[in-house]
Amino acid sequence: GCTSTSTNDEKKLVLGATAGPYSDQLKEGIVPLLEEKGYKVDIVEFNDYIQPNIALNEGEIDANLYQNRNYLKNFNEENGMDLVPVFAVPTAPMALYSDKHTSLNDIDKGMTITLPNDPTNLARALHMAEHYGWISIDQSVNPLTASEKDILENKFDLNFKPIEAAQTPRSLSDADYAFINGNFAIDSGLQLEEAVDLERTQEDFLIYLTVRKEDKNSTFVKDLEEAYKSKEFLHYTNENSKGYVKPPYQHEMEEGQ
Amino acid sequence: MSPDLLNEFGKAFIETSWMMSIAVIFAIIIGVPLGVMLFVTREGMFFENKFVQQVAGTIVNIIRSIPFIILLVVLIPVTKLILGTSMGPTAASVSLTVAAIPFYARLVEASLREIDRGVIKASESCGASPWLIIKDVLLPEAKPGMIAGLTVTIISLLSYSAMAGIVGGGGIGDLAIRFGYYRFQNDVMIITVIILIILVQLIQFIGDKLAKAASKK
Amino acid sequence: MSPDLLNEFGKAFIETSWMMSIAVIFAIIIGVPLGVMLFVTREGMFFENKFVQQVAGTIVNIIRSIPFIILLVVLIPVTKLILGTSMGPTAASVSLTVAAIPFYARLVEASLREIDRGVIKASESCGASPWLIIKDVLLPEAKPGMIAGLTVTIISLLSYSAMAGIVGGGGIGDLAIRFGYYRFQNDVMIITVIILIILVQLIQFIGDKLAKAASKK
Amino acid sequence: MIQIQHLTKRYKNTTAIRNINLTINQGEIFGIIGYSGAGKSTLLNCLNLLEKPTEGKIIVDEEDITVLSEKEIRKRRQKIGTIFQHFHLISAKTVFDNVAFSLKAAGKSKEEIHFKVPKLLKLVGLQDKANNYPAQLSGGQKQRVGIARALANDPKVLLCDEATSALDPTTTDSILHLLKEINRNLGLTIVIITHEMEVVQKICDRVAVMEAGEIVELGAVYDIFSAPKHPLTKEFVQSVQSFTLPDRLLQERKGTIVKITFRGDSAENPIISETLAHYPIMINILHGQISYINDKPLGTLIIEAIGKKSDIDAAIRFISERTKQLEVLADVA
Amino acid sequence: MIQIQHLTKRYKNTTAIRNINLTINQGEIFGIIGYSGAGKSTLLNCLNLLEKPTEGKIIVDEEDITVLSEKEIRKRRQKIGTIFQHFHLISAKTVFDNVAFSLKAAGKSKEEIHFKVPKLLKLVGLQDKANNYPAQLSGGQKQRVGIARALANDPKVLLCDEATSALDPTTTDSILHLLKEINRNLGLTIVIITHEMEVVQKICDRVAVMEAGEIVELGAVYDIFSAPKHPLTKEFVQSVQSFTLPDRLLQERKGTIVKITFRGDSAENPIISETLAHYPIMINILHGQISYINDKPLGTLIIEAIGKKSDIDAAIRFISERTKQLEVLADVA
Ligand SMILES: Nc1ncnc2c1ncn2[C@@H]1O[C@H](COP(=O)(O)OP(=O)(O)OP(=O)(O)O)[C@@H](O)[C@H]1O
Ligand SMILES: Nc1ncnc2c1ncn2[C@@H]1O[C@H](COP(=O)(O)OP(=O)(O)OP(=O)(O)O)[C@@H](O)[C@H]1O
Ligand SMILES: [Mg+2]
Ligand SMILES: [Mg+2]
Repeated sequence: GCTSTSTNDEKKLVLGATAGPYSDQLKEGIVPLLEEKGYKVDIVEFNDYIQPNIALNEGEIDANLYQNRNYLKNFNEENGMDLVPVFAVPTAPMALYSDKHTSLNDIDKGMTITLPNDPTNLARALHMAEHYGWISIDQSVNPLTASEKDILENKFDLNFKPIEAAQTPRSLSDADYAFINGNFAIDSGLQLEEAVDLERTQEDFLIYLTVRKEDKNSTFVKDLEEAYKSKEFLHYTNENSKGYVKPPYQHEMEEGQ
Repeated sequence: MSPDLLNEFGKAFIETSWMMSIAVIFAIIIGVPLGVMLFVTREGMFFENKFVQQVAGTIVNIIRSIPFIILLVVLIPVTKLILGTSMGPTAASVSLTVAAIPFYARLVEASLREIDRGVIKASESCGASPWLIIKDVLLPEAKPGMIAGLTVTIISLLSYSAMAGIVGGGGIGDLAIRFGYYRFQNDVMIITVIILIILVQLIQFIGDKLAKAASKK
Repeated sequence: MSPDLLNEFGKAFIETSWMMSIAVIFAIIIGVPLGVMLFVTREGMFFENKFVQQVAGTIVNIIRSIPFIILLVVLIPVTKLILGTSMGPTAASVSLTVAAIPFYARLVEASLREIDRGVIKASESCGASPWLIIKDVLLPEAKPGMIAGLTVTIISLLSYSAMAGIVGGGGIGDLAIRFGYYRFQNDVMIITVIILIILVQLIQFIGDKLAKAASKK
Repeated sequence: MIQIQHLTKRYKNTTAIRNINLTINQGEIFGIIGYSGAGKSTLLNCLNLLEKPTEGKIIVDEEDITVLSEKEIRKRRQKIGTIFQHFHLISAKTVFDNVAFSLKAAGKSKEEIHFKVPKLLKLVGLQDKANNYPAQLSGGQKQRVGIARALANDPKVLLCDEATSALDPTTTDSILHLLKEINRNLGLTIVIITHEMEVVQKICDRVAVMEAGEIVELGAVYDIFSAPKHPLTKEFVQSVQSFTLPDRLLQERKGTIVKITFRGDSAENPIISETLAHYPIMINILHGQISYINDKPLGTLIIEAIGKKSDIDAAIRFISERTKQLEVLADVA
Repeated sequence: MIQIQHLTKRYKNTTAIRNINLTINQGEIFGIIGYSGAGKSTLLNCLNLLEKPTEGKIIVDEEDITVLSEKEIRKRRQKIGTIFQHFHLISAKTVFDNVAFSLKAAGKSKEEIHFKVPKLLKLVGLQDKANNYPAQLSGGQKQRVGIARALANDPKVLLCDEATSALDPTTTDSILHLLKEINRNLGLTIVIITHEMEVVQKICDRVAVMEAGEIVELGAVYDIFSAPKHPLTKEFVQSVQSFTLPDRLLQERKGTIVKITFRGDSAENPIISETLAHYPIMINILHGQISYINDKPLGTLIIEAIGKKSDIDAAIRFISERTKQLEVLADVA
């Protein structure tokens, strides 16, 4: 059952996120603001990319924060769900790192590249590689779930090794290049500035707060939105999420200042 | 360690204990009878029944075939049906239970197989009902082995429970994964691993003591 | 099924077999001696040695305490040292091996504990060296139990090997998770699960047959 | 009461029992003897259906028990007590509970169990070991637990597989006495496998001699002991009546050495006296044994008759007319 | 050769052996008898150090073996064969391999093993069971494997715990014969626990009688049998020399019934003849047994003397002067 909408006066919220930056963001940047408004917030951390949506759809949680719009769209189609993205949040970009090389130009035949193995991040990394001109990807496949099997042309005979996303920083010593999610890079002690290259994250790859369709206009969503769009959170973002790709509203706020 | 983190550990510990307790209790309640069934329907035993033996054996094997992570997912509808929720430690304990039962059942069966056939034959010669033989001969004779098997089961479950995070189950293992693995916080990782080691040592120690006390040989 | 998919399965099957073979071989090569050591250093046995018993037991417990996923991470430097790489099926097999050894060692120890003390005493009375007793008495007497234990170990490993994908190990379980689960390709999921079930049935069947053949009771 | 018809039991590479036909009467004590490996235990295990016979029938009270349902078999087994050669005690249960198990098997109440078990343990002299586990017992103590267990349900038939083989003579005697008493008072039928001929002598009514899975001789104990026919039986009987004289005696003998076997009444007549009264010879008893089987005496004496050759010959003739059997072992030196 | 000094073995709730002092000589066959649970097996297990004594020393060849190192113990054990009460065979190995194990333990070569094992199996009559597993053997067959195993390494000392308890009389005889032969030819020292008094009679030189963990009597077998002192010993000896007359005989007696015990040489003198020659009475032998222990006769006869009261009394006096012991069981009716 849904905990928040049933009793308005109690204002309980259950939010789901995958372990890492987005749940930290919530916990440290957003929850204090919500609590000021009288909410009692529970954050459930998931270790996987399917369950948060299922839990949301089932009404086990009120909102989740871990996916981009494209992924959600695809998920809705695959599972016949009607979850809606509400607004984007500061998102860690995908980054290309290397222990052995300093530039994209060092690419050479037969090099080993590690990249995250979950569908979205794998696709993101592959698209970056395509952008570098290293490979070309089958245009007929869903660009969001493109996998190493959809590589049509591999100009340098690169050896792509999809591994668990959090494993990518740990694989640096083994690989020539590694595509690493920004959050894991930061957590593992890498600086985004040290990256060989950073993803120019498209709007579609920004992480969105997602809710059930019927909650789209409910108070708690508005309150969440308010919190995200607050100055305090912008301040938090600048302090704690250096290098993250900011959502449009934060850019606007900074420009407005 | 920050009080916040301490809090996390406390919560994780309770979650783990909760998940494990449920799974272990059911593993005993259902796994023991299942193990006994697997044994007494074997060839030459008093409930010899190829059909039951095969069917039960196959079901047990099927469940054991499925990687735990898949089991967690597959069981979501069941969990939802039973608990009304598919999230949190209680929900995770459903999958843990389902994994634990066949695992323990096989170990129970293995212990039963070690019993001297002559003793079973002698009990049969008294005209004892199968039920009495199970209760008064098979289970007491296999008790040390069954306790050792339970130790193995609990420790394996502890390892499985680390995957409970997939359905937001939490627990100590999940803490290790979330902080140690996904957030690269080695200190948390080390502490959780130490807690786990202490827990496992404790379980093993208690299990060994109990098994020894139960052994009258 | 497309030829492409068939190919995928073929590859995954080979990867799984490869990882499992390595882990199982080492589980036997190292786990059996370790299990024997745990047994013969017990109280009242001919190599009674509290220290070795405690140390070996603790190491075994420590490894068993660590969730497999953490073990995978912790072992990266070791894997790297041994293989020069920490990725791929061979690398995954290092962690599988490390997980399998203490698991199997405990099951070996449990089988050894079931041996009638009188038989061991009688063998000692011949003035046989401990080595001969281990080789000619303990191992043969415990063989059926050890085979049953190996069956349990292999099946558990199969479940663990599904996590090999974390270090790019591939294999059938990983196929199920990455394509079946994350990409909603239910056909892949179902086929992999069926393959796993058949595999487990086969392992159990062979294990049971071998255990029965080994049992001379 | 128990009719065994064409019973055969084959193992993979051995035929343990070959086409055995045998009737055991109600209330008798029936002995089975034979070499180690002859198939005695196997035969006994067929009687309580712990081994399924390969062929043949076992008819008890006009019913073939080899075709009974599991449930009926259980019911019948409660009235059959079995003492096993290898004890087969429940190692995880105390002596008390091992015996209690039998009573539980027959559905006895708690009170009954607590009343009866101590009595049974006292019967076998184990009252102070009630709380010991089998591993803490000596061999004979284990066997006595097995005996108490078998007697627990006042069985109608008692199957004993070497029930006293681990017991000292005194305990053996008291157990045999006990069995005989129950047999007399309650009409208990007892089938007893033993390799101790004294046991057969002491309590059996009839005895079957087995060899390689077959019954080679069968008869009343007295007949078997006094006139064994099959070589195996002779061997066994001799083993308890071995009359090998030390070489020294044979060498130093002064007269003729004669072996006399008495049977039945002849043993009670003063033959030696009469002989001495009739013939002027000296008789020295060198070796011998007289035992009573079912109250009938059976005796063998080896005597040395010293005197004139003609007197000795006449005396031997005189004796041989009055006894069952006479054999001259060594003539006068 | 083996000196046991102040040996005590305690279990949690029982003292199985209490302060035992005993010397077993080189080359002798030493018997131990006693009630079930007396501590016999425990004593034997202390001798090969399978049980650690709680107190006391065991001195073999002037060395206290209770303080030896593991390695030295192993070395010594190769020269001690043990036959266990409960066989303790390796269930996963064939009969052949069970025996071969002993030889391997002593570091014998493959050839030697293949040469020797069949010989040993033949010795115990199990050549055709070489490839059977223990579970496929009868009780006696298992015991014989145990015997073969114990003899494999030509031990200097053989410890037998009820080595023939599961064997039929013929096989028992042949095993005893075998043991005696090895004892004579190779000077093997044998310690034998048994509850079969015939075994003691047949092969033991000396015997110790145990009760509740203590040795209550110790002596040469002949002395123990002919003049038991301790009540327990008397009981045991009587069990093999039980001379209870059937009631019928006692009631129908016509004369005085006398029990005569012969010892040593007196058994060889024609006492009955002489008595009959001197007194005008009739003598009827009712019961009796003469056996030879270590070639010395030991006999008991129960006779009925029929005649005039005065003649009978005189005859009894005459006999009692010439024999060890005489007891009037029932006077003339
Ligand atoms: N499970 C089995 N498989 C094969 N052979 C067997 C099996 N059980 C018994 N036998 C064989 O059957 C024969 C008869 O065995 P059984 O136990 O009946 O002998 P027994 O007369 O009781 O001997 P003992 O006096 O030594 O106890 C033996 O030769 C034995 O080796
Ligand atoms: N492990 C044990 N724990 C406790 N008591 C024991 C243990 N082993 C033996 N006993 C006790 O010690 C005593 C002596 O046992 P032991 O086996 O030496 O007797 P035994 O003379 O060989 O008897 P038997 O003729 O019946 O074989 C018995 O009362 C027995 O109950
Ligand atoms: Mg038998
Ligand atoms: Mg004993």
